[in-house]
Amino acid sequence: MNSYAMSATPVPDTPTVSARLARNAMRHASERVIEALLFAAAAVSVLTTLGIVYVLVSESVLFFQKVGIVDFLTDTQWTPLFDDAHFGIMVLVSGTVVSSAVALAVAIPMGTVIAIYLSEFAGPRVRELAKPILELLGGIPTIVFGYFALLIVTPLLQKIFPELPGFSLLSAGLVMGVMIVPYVASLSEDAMRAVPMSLREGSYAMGATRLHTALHVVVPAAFSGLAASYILGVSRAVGETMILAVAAGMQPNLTWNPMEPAATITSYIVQVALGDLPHGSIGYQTIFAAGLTLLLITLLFNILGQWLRRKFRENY
Amino acid sequence: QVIKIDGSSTVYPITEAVAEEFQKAKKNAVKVTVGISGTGGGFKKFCRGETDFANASRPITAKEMEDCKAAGVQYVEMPVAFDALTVVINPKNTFLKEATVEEMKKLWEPAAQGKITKWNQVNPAWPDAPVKLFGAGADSGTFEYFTEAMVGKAKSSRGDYTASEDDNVLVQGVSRDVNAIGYFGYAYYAENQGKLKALPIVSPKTGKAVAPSAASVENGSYQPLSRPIFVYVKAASLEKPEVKEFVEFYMKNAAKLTAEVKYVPLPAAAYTGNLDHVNKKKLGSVFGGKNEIGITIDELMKREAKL
Amino acid sequence: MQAQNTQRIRALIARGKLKDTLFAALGVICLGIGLLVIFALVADMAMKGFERLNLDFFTNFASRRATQAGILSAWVGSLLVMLVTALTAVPLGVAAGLYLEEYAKRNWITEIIEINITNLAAVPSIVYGLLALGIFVYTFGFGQSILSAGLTLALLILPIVIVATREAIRAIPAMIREGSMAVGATRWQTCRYHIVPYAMPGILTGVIIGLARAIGETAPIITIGALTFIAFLPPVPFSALPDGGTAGLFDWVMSPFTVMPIQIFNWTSRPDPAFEVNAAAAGFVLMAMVLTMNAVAIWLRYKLRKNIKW
Amino acid sequence: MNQASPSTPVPLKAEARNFNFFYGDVQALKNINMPIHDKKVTALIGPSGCGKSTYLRSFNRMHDLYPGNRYEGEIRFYPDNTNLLSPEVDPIEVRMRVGMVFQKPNPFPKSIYENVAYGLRVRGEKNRRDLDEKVEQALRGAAIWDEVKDRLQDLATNLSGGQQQRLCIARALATDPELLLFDEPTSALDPIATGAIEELVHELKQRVTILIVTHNMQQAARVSDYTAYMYLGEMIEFGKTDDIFIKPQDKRTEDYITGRMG
Amino acid sequence: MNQASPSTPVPLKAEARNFNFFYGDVQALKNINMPIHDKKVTALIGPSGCGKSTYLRSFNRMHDLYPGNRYEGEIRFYPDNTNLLSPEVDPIEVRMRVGMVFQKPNPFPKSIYENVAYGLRVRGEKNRRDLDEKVEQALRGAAIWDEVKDRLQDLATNLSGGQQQRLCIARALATDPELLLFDEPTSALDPIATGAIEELVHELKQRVTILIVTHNMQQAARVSDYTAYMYLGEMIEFGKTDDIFIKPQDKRTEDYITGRMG
Ligand SMILES: Nc1ncnc2c1ncn2[C@@H]1O[C@H](COP(=O)(O)OP(=O)(O)OP(=O)(O)O)[C@@H](O)[C@H]1O
Ligand SMILES: Nc1ncnc2c1ncn2[C@@H]1O[C@H](COP(=O)(O)OP(=O)(O)OP(=O)(O)O)[C@@H](O)[C@H]1O
Ligand SMILES: [Mg+2]
Ligand SMILES: [Mg+2]
Ligand SMILES: O=P([O-])([O-])[O-]
Repeated sequence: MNSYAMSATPVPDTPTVSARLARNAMRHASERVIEALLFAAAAVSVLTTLGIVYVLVSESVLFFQKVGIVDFLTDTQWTPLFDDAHFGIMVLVSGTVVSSAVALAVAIPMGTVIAIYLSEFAGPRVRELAKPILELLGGIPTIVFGYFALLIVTPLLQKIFPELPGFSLLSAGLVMGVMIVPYVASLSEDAMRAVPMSLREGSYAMGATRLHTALHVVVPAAFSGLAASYILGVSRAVGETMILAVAAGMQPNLTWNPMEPAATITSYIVQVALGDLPHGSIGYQTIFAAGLTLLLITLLFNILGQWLRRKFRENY
Repeated sequence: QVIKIDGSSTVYPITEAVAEEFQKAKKNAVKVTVGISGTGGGFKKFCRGETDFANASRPITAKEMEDCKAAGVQYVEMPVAFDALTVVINPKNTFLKEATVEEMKKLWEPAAQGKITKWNQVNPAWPDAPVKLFGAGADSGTFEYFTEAMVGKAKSSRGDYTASEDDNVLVQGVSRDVNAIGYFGYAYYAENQGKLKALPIVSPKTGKAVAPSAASVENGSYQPLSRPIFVYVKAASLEKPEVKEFVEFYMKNAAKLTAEVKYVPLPAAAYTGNLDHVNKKKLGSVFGGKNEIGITIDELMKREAKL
Repeated sequence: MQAQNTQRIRALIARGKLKDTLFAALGVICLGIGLLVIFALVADMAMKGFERLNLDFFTNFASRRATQAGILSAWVGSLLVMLVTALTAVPLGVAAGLYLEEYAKRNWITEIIEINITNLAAVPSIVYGLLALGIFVYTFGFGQSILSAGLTLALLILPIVIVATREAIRAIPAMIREGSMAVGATRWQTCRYHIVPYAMPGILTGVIIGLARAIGETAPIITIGALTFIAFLPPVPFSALPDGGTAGLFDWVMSPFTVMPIQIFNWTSRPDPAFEVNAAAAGFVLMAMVLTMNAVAIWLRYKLRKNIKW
Repeated sequence: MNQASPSTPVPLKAEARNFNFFYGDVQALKNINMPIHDKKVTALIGPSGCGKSTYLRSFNRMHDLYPGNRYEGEIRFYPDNTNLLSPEVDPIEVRMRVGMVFQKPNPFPKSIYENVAYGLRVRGEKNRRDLDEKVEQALRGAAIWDEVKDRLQDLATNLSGGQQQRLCIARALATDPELLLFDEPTSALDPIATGAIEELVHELKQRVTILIVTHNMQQAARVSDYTAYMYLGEMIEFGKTDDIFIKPQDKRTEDYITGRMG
Repeated sequence: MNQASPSTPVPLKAEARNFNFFYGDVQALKNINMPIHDKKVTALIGPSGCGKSTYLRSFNRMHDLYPGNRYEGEIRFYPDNTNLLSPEVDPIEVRMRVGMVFQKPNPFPKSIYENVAYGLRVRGEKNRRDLDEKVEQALRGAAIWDEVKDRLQDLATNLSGGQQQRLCIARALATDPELLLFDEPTSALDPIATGAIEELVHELKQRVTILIVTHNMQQAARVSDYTAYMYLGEMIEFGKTDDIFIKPQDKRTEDYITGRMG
């Protein structure tokens, strides 16, 4: 019955051993090939980054030959396309930071609450229906969101804050936050769903309420997934373009006040990339320098995020 | 048999209309595609030899001429319509009846940034109300043209205004704020006359305040904010019969279709002149790589004729 | 003492339940806001665009006349681009996720890949367009085609698919892996029979969100040269071509195209307000497309999630 | 202490009456009638898959967590004479009063300390000193204190199988429930630890009612006062442990016990 | 039969030599030396947490799945006399030849049938008839066939604790390994099922070597030929089961066995 190494014979049975070795070799070969293929797939993202870095750096180099890096970082004005050109990237950085912060202040709490609600509170029918509908939010063209912010949200906000201008980081950021909600909610909900029921049983059996179970058992156990969804949400916020281009005013404005209009790195890039500017001009090169700045900022942020996440990760 | 066109969003509606009619006329035997990647993007593709036509809301620049030359792309420049940059205000605005170039300069020049924030700082006759500014994005031909015409120097502008590439966003902005003023292409004003009021600009040549209209542009009295917009065709493509045919169709129907999409057509002579250039292979640009302000149709045609 | 204790417990429970209720209310409110925005936007688009939502709208090409303009080339283009995107991003993303979670050793290389992937998620989409213009359009010579666009969007959503895959894999208890390996399964067999199937609901979420994002993107597609006016469709495989030949099975991937968001973008920025109606109608159709496109994934996820528990 | 128990002369803690349970369409428990005597140990025995866990889990409404599960009949709880299964009864209150140790050890992915403190925290205990004391007491009770006292902050999921099982017992003990449900609490334990747990059960009996599932006949005989024999979802026989083991009434009980003992 | 086994006159299937194991910095097994006789049953006993599971899991390189774990020394495998722990040895080949049943039942969230067929599929078995037959045989062997034969397509995770445990036994049986590792295979089983499994162990001995962890002394005495007593990560005593149970050499072994038997 035992096909190999059935040692009824006193001597190790050579043919079966060699057959086994042959099979091992084959298995090894095919496993290697598969591993190589999978590695290649993972490498695609690295190559993409290299490509992006190459594109950004090669044009940025030309840019920084004309503009000093100190000016770039310390100037408080951003008017690269104006006659009197200034290249103070902080102006765009402030817009990006403020709009992202507003968006995340909406998306992360709201997304997490929705995820907990769907995973731990809602009935299966609500959950299975609400999730895909919510995911539609991620599919609305951002230009539509932009107009939504401009034509509906801003006037509403102006009822609360009469001094709010017609274009502001606040309304663009809020709408952006809602757009990002499904990223946080869907991925977090998946992570929470995957927490073994036995853990929930353990908690409920102690007399814990739903909320207590959710916050003290499920959320910590799903932490890795939650963190991943947050990081994705942050990334999406930082990289979002059209909503800001439409509703935030595109006004280079060094401000940390969300109630003001401002331009962001992304909205600036898209404006110039699709505009009238001749390619190869310094104005056109600014978008690469701005893109590179954004890449570096997110890199710093991601390293920080990775570190935080490792610190707080729980295993089961 | 695909004719490829790309470039300016300003020129797009005209070219699209022509393409649509042309395909209909040819019973779809010839395919025409039109893209919008901006004048700059359009020229980039054009000068790489990828497209047959470039739509342009400004003349080709020196840099772009070089690129084209390097790639061996030669072209015929064809003005196809006039766009009247329109200064618009909120319809509820009662104090603004007209404005001079000087007033506009005072309002828009870089020195005004952060300082000129009230209407009465521009003209004491105007009220003590905040100014809300809306204008084209600094990457656009419109911006360049407007600053040169009003402030006197291309790209010289204050920066604290709401900018957008999407003129409908500006329409929204101006139409919701009594104290707003903005500028963009005539078509957006023409289609939104209920929500906006065009501000007559005093022509520096005649001293008369003129509001933009098809007539005032065509007769050259709306100054200095009317500008020509162009289509460039690759010389090599003209060898292809369908491209040639398309150019002819374009020039024949431009006047009608231009008006339909709310731009100001050129006089008929301009279109025949363009065709003439095409037939005689008169290559290159009459602008020498620079934009020019306040050029009238007459001047333009004279210059084209000299080419 | 007992009674007192019961009372204390009851009070405690009452407080706990109150918190439960408050949280549930908060959850409903948050969910409600999300759903409200969706419904408001979709209903708004449906109402505004209602007059255009007839068959002609789907079978007409773009036109300068709002009432005659349709979305034929746009919806076909979007569909085909999404096909390329999905067929590229899903296998690549799942494979990358598998590699990182199941194969890669925990060392600095993996760490870099990891940071790199999250970093990619934050790159503005237009930058992908600039990259793709250089690589797909020019270097690889794919031109301004459906293929270039599909690949560009695939790269764009790859981080989402990878992150979702990894997190889904991480949630699988170690004992499942042990059970599989213990009978002598190779890593790949473990992945194929267990990891991927059990991670599938999470992977599908990534695919759903990713494709939804991809189908709504404008900027990178414009950069690589999507058109705005195009009044013909990509060749149907094996159909007759005007020049007398027949189209190959994959000729369509090299065809010029436009997509829904470009059409919408163009219509919203037209001077003629009549186009707003078209834009609204097209927006509504796009939503329907997102939902239909994802329907299979949503249904699969629903099915799978019910059976996978540990 | 228990005037409340109605029909029987012996004080009851709980009582199943015509109790049925369904997993979806599948009936797992059939018309179960059984008293649970106050401050006594009742053992549930029966072949694998007969429904012991299902029955036990009904006492703290664990089945509520899954859709499609259905109870029928009553489980009355004394002295307050409420029906545990009634929709009006708050399952949280039930679970506060009824502790449970599961068949498969399920420690939280937290530290050993936090696992045991969990139930106390749920009950609003915040005082660090009290917590420390009660955690130690519970761990001692579950005969695991010596093994873990130096590593209370280690992850509980890294414990050995038997250690996890005792940890889960400690977790349930810490909160001082009125009724304790043990689902094979010593299945992963060696004889020493098993002895300690049996000792514990004896001690607990002073204050708590215990319902214990075990497949170990000797254990049932050693620790329990009453024994119930289940088979294919039915309660075949219930009685004093001595009676059941010495002169079972039902043929099936006898077969099960005698056929396999010793 | 086994010239291969070097030092002992009795044929060996495997042998641990100066074997140490570390979870990160914590040493869980200390210098273990122990023979495993071919076609015999060797029982591992010892208090909870002493390292039995850790030791067992070393035989099919389960610890390889986690970073930071470290083996030292050798586990030689016969007749081919390879060192199971050597980096050159493919852990997959080891696992193909060494089957394992885990302490906590870990069925896959698939159907009952697929759970058992899995090991066969991994080995390339595709023929439906063969699969069916082997699955049935394995389920019969694990004494669970009658209970599940009508619901082979049901989800295995919905089985009762004892059913899951037997399913996992069936899963390991189906692939016909040379060495079978059982980590408390009957912990969740009632006496009937336990009896059946012990019967199975007896039968398997004809063809397979078995290493079994049990905390049930009677079981160790009943089924095993050799017994090893472990304590705090050390192998205290190893010998014929009869010897160990009747006249243990080490005081600690004696305490453990006598103190608790009967
Ligand atoms: N992953 C791990 N990391 C660190 N320590 C561990 C890990 N797994 C087990 N240990 C520790 O190693 C020791 C031996 O554990 P092991 O699981 O081998 O015990 P065991 O003899 O099987 O006990 P039981 O009979 O309770 O199952 C225990 O003290 C345990 O806490
Ligand atoms: N979630 C479930 N869905 C459907 N059937 C189930 C479910 N859980 C258990 N069952 C079935 O119900 C019956 C009773 O299961 P239960 O877990 O109560 O058995 P048990 O007496 O505890 O057995 P064991 O001693 O093996 O743990 C079994 O036949 C089992 O397969
Ligand atoms: Mg059970
Ligand atoms: Mg163990
Ligand atoms: O698209 P434009 O070049 O006309 O701004």
